[in-house]
Amino acid sequence: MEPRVVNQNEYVQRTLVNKEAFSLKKFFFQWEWLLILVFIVLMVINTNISPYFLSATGLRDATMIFLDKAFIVFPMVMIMILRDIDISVGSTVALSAVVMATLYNRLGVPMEMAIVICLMVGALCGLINGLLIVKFKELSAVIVTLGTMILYRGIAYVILEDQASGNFPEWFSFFGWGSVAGIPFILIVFTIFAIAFTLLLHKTTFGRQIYAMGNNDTASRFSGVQVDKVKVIVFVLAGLMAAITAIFLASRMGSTRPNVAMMYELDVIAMVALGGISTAGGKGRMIGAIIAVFIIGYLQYGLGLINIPSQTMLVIVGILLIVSVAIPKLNVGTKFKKTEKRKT
Amino acid sequence: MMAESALVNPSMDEKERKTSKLAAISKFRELGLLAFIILLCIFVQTRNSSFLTVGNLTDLITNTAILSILALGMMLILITRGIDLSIGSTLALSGMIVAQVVSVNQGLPPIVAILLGISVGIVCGVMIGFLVSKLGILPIIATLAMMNIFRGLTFTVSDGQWVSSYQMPERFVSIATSQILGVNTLVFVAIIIYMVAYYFINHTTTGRQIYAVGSNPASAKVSGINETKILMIVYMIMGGLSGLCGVLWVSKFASAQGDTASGFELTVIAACILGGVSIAGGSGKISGVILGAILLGILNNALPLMNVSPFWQMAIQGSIILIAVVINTIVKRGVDRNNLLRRRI
Amino acid sequence: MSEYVLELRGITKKFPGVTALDNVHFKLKPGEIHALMGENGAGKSTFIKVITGVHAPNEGEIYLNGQKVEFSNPKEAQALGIAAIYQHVTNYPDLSVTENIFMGHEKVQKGTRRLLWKQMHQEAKEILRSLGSSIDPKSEMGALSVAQQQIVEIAKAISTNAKIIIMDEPTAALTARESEELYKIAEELRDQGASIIFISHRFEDMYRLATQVTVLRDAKYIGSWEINAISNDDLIVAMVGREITQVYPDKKGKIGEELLKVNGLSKTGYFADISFTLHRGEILGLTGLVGAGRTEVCQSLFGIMPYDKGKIELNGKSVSIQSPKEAMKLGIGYLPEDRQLQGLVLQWGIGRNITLPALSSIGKKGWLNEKKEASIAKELAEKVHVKANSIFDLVSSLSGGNQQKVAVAKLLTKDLDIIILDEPTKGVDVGAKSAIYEIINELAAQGYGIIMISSEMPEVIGMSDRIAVMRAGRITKVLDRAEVSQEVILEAAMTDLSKKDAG
Amino acid sequence: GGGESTTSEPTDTGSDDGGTKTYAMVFKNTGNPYGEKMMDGFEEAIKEVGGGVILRSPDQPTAEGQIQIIEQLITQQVDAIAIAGNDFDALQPVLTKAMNAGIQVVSVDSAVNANSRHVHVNQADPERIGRSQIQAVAEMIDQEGQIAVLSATSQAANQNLWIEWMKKELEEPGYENMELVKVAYGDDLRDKSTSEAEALLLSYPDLKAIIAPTTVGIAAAGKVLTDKGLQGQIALTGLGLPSEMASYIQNGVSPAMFLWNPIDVGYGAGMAAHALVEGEITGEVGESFEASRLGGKEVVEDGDGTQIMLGDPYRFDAENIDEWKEVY
Ligand SMILES: Nc1ncnc2c1ncn2[C@@H]1O[C@H](COP(=O)(O)OP(=O)(O)OP(=O)(O)O)[C@@H](O)[C@H]1O
Ligand SMILES: Nc1ncnc2c1ncn2[C@@H]1O[C@H](COP(=O)(O)OP(=O)(O)OP(=O)(O)O)[C@@H](O)[C@H]1O
Ligand SMILES: [Mg+2]
Ligand SMILES: [Mg+2]
Repeated sequence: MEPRVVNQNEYVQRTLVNKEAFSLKKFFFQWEWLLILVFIVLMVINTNISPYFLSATGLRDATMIFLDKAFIVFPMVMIMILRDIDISVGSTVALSAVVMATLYNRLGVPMEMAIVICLMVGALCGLINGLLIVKFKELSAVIVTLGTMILYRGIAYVILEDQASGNFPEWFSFFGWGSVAGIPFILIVFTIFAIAFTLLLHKTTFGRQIYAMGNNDTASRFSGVQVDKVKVIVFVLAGLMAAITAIFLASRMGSTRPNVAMMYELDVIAMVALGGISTAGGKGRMIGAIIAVFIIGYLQYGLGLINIPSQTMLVIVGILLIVSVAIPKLNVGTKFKKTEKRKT
Repeated sequence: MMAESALVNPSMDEKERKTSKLAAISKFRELGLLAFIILLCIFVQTRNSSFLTVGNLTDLITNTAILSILALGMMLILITRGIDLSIGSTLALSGMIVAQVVSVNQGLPPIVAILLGISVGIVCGVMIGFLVSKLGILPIIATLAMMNIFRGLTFTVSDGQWVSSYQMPERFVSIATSQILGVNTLVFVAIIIYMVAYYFINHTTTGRQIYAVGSNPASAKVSGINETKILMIVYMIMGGLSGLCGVLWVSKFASAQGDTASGFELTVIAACILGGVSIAGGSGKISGVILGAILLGILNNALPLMNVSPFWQMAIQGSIILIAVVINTIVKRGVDRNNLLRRRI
Repeated sequence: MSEYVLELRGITKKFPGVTALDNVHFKLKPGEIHALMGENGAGKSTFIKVITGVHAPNEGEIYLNGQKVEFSNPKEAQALGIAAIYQHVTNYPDLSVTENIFMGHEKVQKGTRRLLWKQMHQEAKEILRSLGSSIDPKSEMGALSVAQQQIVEIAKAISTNAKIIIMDEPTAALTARESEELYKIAEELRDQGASIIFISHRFEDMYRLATQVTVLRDAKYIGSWEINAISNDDLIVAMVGREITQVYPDKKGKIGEELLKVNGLSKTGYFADISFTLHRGEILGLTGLVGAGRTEVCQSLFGIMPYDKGKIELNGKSVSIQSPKEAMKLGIGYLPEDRQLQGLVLQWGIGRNITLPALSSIGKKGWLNEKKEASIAKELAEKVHVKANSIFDLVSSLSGGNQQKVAVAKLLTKDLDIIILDEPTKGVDVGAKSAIYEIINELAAQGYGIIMISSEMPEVIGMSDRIAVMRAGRITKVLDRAEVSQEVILEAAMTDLSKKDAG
Repeated sequence: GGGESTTSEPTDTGSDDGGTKTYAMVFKNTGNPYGEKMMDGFEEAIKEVGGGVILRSPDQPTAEGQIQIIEQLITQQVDAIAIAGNDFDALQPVLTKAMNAGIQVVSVDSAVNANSRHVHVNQADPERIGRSQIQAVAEMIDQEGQIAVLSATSQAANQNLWIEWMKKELEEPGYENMELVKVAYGDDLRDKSTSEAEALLLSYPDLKAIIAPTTVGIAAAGKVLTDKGLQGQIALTGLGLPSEMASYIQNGVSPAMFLWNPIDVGYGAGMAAHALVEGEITGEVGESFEASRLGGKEVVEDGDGTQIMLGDPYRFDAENIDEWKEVY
C-alpha cells in the first residue's frame, strides 16, 4: 500500500505528533495572565486608597451592581469571535423588561409567566436579528442591529410611552437583592452561566464551529458547518441573555422604563475587547472576558469609593481599554500576540 | 481572445450597447433609495400640506447640513473598512472649547473660531489615526475608547458649565443664521465641502487611494500605496469635519453643553448605511450619502409634522431604516438576477 | 552599460521564523524570457517581491543596467520600469478596470494634480484592445471573470511601459488555449524589447516561452541554464532534489456499479441540462475552459449553490441536496477550488482542519472528544502524507501542496461515496502533484466515485476513466479513455451547443 | 467650582459617634449647570453647619448610574444623601437599603417616591408653577389664541404634573379664548427640541405662544423664534436658566419666564439633611426647622409622603435678567 510517489527509497513515511507539547513559555505568555495581573494590581491599589473597599459588604454589593450587563458578555464573546457585533442588546433589555412589566401590571399575567414571556421576547429579538443577518448577508450585523436597536427601543416606547412600570411582587426583588448563604444570587447565576458558556465555547462541537466560522466562514460552509444555523443560535443566545439582564435590572430597580440599559452595548463590547477577544474574529477566550468584567466592575467601584468624578471615570476606562489592546501590538507584547493566535 | 473571445458572439456589440444602458441605470444603486424618498415625501405631504413649503424645506435642509457633513467623513472611514464612534464626543469637545474661547474673546473673528474648532477636531482625529494606523488597533475599539475619553474631557474642560447664548458674541452666533449668496451658511458650508470632497474623491490620487486601501489592502501595499498615510488622512478629515461641525452646532443652537451630540455617531452611521456605503469597505458614493442624510433629515422633520405620537417616532424610524436597507438589497438582488437571466447558456 | 538589465547578487530575505531566500543570484538579459522554477514555497514569489520593492532584502544587492539600486517601496521600482503580475490576484474588486490598470501610476494634470480620467479610459481601452480584449474599461473589476481579471493585470503591467515584466504563475487560472494567447502577448512584449521573468509550475509554459531557466529550492539558488542545455529529468531533480519516476500512476481499482446519476440539472445563468453518470471506482474528468461552469455544477451537487431544475439519483434513489451538510450525509464530498478561501482555516492547526467536517461524529452529544479527535487527525494526515512535525502545526505554515493534502484529508473523515475534486493540483509543484495523483488513485481503488475538475489537459487525460467536457454551461461531450486526445477535447470545449434564443 | 470633586476630605470611618458628619448629594447627570449650582448651594449649607461633602452624578441621566453611586455611598457610610432622582420608583430598593443603614435620605428638585425618602425638598409648588405659566402667557397674548407646550420627556414626573396644573388653570374662567393645541416632546435634546419647535410653528400657523417648562426646550424654542424673527408675534415662556435665556429675554422673544434659584434649592436640601441628621426633624408632618438664611421651614404633606416647600417660582424678565444671567 506504500504510494509510489517517488523513488521508494527516497520516500520517508512521516509520523506526526498528536499530543500538544506543553510549553511553559506559551503557558505563561497568555493574555489572561496579564488580565489577572491587572486585576490583582487593581485590587491592591483599591484596598490602599479606600478604607471601605474591602469592607464586609462592599465587594459583595459592588458585584451585585455591575454583574447585570455582564450576562450579555457571554454571547457577545461568541458574536465577536464570529466577526459580528450586536449593538441592539441594550434595546433588547429594555423591550423585554417593558413587556414583562406591562404583562404583569396591566394585563394581570402572573409574574412567573411574565418572566417566561420576557425570556421569549428576548430570544425573539435575537432571532429576528439572526434571521435578518443570515437572510440578507449583504447587510452585515452592524447594519441590521443598528436598525433593530432603534426599532426595539421604539417598540418599548410604544408600549409604555414614557411611564415606568413597577409594583412587582415581593419575591421578585430577590433576583436583584437576594443572597444565598451570603453570596449574592446574581453572582451565583452569573457563575453558573460563566461555566456553561465556557464549556459551550471551548468543549463542544458548537463552540469549535464558532471559531471555525470566525476564522473562515466560507471554508466552514464548505466543511458542512451549518453556518446560518450557528449564527442564528448565537444571536438568539444574545437576546436571551439580554432578557436575563432585563430581569435582574428590573428586580434591582423595582420597576422599569423604556429607557433602561442605554448604551449597555458599548459597555459590553468594551468588556469583551478588554478580555482579549478581537473584533477581527476567530480569537480569544471566554475566561478573558469574564476577568475583564471584574476588572472594569471593580475599577469603577474603587474609583467611586474615592468619589472620582464620573467624567474622569470615563477617561480612565477609555485609557484602560486603549492600553490593554495596544500592549499586544507593541514590541514588548509580541510574545503575547503570538501565543494568542493559536488559542481557541 | 482568451476566455471572452469564446463567449463573444457576432451580435454582441449591438446587444452590449442596449444592456449597458440598463446596466448604467442599475449602477445607480441609490435608485431604490431615491424612489423611497419620493414616496415618503408624497405620503407626508398628504398628511400635512405644509411639508413641501419653502420655509419647511429650508428648515429641513439647514437641520440636515451638519448630519450630511459628518456622514461624508464617515463614508471615507467606512470605505477604508473602519468606523468612528467618537465623532459625537469630538464634536462636543471642539464645540465646548470654541465656545469658551469666544466667550472670553468676544472680538474673535468667526473664521478664527471655525479654524480653531477644526484644529481641535484634527488633533482628535490624529490621535485616533495614530491608534488605528500605527498601532493597528481595530477602529471600533480605538474609537469606542476615544469616545469615552473625549466626552470625559469635554465635561472636564467645561467644568460642568454650559456656555450660553448671551456669552457668545453676535458675530459667532450668526455663523449659523447668516446667509452667503442667498443660502444659509450651514447649507453653504455643506455644499462647499461636498464639492471639494467630490473633487478630492474622484479626481485626486489620494482620493482614489482611499478606495484602493478599502477595496483590497494587500494589493494596495504592492501598488506602493502608503496605507498608514491614507488611514491617517481619513481619520484626520473625519476629526476636522467633526471639529467644524462642533462650531456650527454650537453656533446654530447658541449653547454649548457637555452632552452635546451624544449618540449622534449612530445617526451618522445610519445615514451612510442608508446611502449604500458598505461596512466591508471599498465602496460608497457621495450621492448615496447625501440621500441617506436627507432621508434621516426628512424623518426628523416629518414625524413631528404628521402629528405622530412621540412614543411611536422611534419605532417608526427604526422600521424605516430597516425597510429601506432591506428594499435596497432586494432591488440589488433583482438587478443581479436579471443579469443572470440575460446570460447565454 | 552592463550586459544584464537586471542582476541580483546574494539576496537573502528572512521572515520571522523562515528564511525565504538564502543567498540567491539572478541575471536577466535584455529581450529575454527567463523562467523561474521551483517547488511550492521555494521562494519564487518572495524573490519577485524583492525585485519589485515590496520586500526589502536583508542582504544582497540589486543592479539595474549595471547600476546599483535600492527600493524602499514598490513605487520606486515601478518608476524604474519594473512591473509585476502577482501570483495571487491583487486587484481592487470595487474599482473600475481603468483604475485597476493605472493604480499607482495615474495620469495627472501637471500642476493641479487632477486625475485625467478621459485619457486613462482611452488608454486603457487601447491597451485592452491591443490584447485582443473588449472589456469595458469603466466596468467594475469584481464583475469580471478570473480570466478577464488576468488580462487586466497584464494590461496593468503594459501600461507602465515597463522594461522588465514579471509574471508570477499567470497561467495557473488559464486553460491551454488561453495560455496560448498569453504566450503570444509575452512574445510580442519581448519583441518590443522588454525582458520577462516567468514563473510557472507547468513545464509546457517554460518550454514554449523561455530561453533561460533559473531554479530555486528551499530558498536557495540551485542554478541557471539555457533551456536547451538541461534535460527535463535533470530539471526536475534540480527542483525537487530527487527523481520522480512516473507522474501518472497506473489504475488499480475496478469500476463498479452506478453511484450517481444526474439528469437535466440546470441553474439560471450558470449551467443548463447537465446529465452524466458516475460509477464506483471511477474517475470522471470534468474539463473545459475557465468559466464553463464546472465549479458551479459541482457546487450544486454539494449543496452550496442550489440548482433550479433537474434530478439527482444516488444509488438509484432520487435525492434533493440543499446544503453541504446534507450532501455529506448522502455521501458526497467536495474539495474546493480555492483552498485558502474555501478549503482551510489557515490560522488553525492541521488536526483541527481535518476534523472540522466530522466533529459531530467524533464527539458525543455535541461534546468534543479531543483525544479521539487528535488520533483521527493524526491517522488521516499520515494517510495523505502531510509533511509536518505535528498535527498542531499551523496550516498557514505549510507549502501549497501540503495544504492541499490537508484539504484532501478532510474528505476522508466522513463515510463518503463520491468525492468531487475541483482543480486538485492547481498551483501545486511536481512533487506534490504526483503525491496527490497517487492519493486520488488510491481512493478510486477503495471504491470511491471521483469527479475531478481540471483545466490541465495532460492531467485529465492521464487520470480519468471518462472525460466530460463543458462549454458555456453545458456538457458537450462525454469521452471514454480510449477515444481521448487533446484535439478531441479542445474541439468539444469549443463547440457551441446553446440555443440561439437562450436567456 | 469643580462640580463633583470632594471638597472636604471625606471623614474617617463611623461618623455615628458625633464626629464630623458626611453629607452626599447625587444629581441627575454630570455637566448640567443647573445641577452644579444646586450642588454649590448644598455645599454652602454643609460648610455653614460643619461637615464633609461628597458631590456625585452619573455621566448619563439614568437611574442605573445613580444606583451604582448610592451603593458606593452606603459603603462609605455617609450620614445623609440628597438626591435629584432620575426615576420616581426605580431608586426605591437602593434608597430603602440606605435608610436601613441609618442614612437620612432627602430628595430634592425631582422627587423619588414617598417610600424611598424621609422628606422631599420641593423647589416650588407644582400647582403654582403650572398656574403661573398660564397666567403669564395669558397676559402676554391678551387671553386669546392657540398655545402649545414643548416639554422634555415626562419621566421625571414633575413635567407632567406641571402640565396637568396648566390644563386645570385653563379650565378657569377668563381663558375661554385660549386653546392648548399640542404637547410636544423634545427629549431635552437641542436638535430634537428645535425640530419640534419648528414643526409647531408650521403645523399651527395661528399659534400665539409656546410654554416650555424645561431648560433645554425653552432655549431651543427661543433660538428658533429669534432666527425666524417672530419676537412679538409668538410669545415664549416656561422654565429656563437665566444664563441660557438672557439673550431671548433681552430681544423680546420671551417677555418673561420662571425658575427658582437652584442655589437656594441645594442650600435648602443641605439644611434639611442636616436637620434630619441632627434629629431636629424626622420627616413627619408638622415638624419645623431653621434653614438659616432661608428662614424657618415646615414639613408639610405631599401625597403619601412629606415635603418642605421652598417658595414660589421666581419671575425673570427684561428688568432683572441682567443681574441673574451671571449667577446661574
Ligand atoms: N510575508 C511573509 N511572512 C512570513 N513568511 C512568508 C511571507 N511570505 C512568504 N513567506 C514564506 O516564505 C517561503 C517562500 O514563499 P514564496 O511565496 O516565495 O514561495 P513560492 O516559491 O512562490 O511558492 P508557490 O509556488 O507555492 O507560489 C514560504 O515558506 C512562505 O511561507
Ligand atoms: N455565460 C457567462 N457569462 C458571464 N459570466 C459567466 C458565464 N458563465 C460563467 N460565468 C462566470 O465566470 C466566472 C468564472 O467561472 P468559474 O471559474 O467558476 O468556472 P469554471 O468552469 O468552474 O472554471 P474553473 O474550472 O477555472 O473553476 C464565474 O464567476 C461565473 O459566474
Ligand atoms: Mg508563489
Ligand atoms: Mg471553477
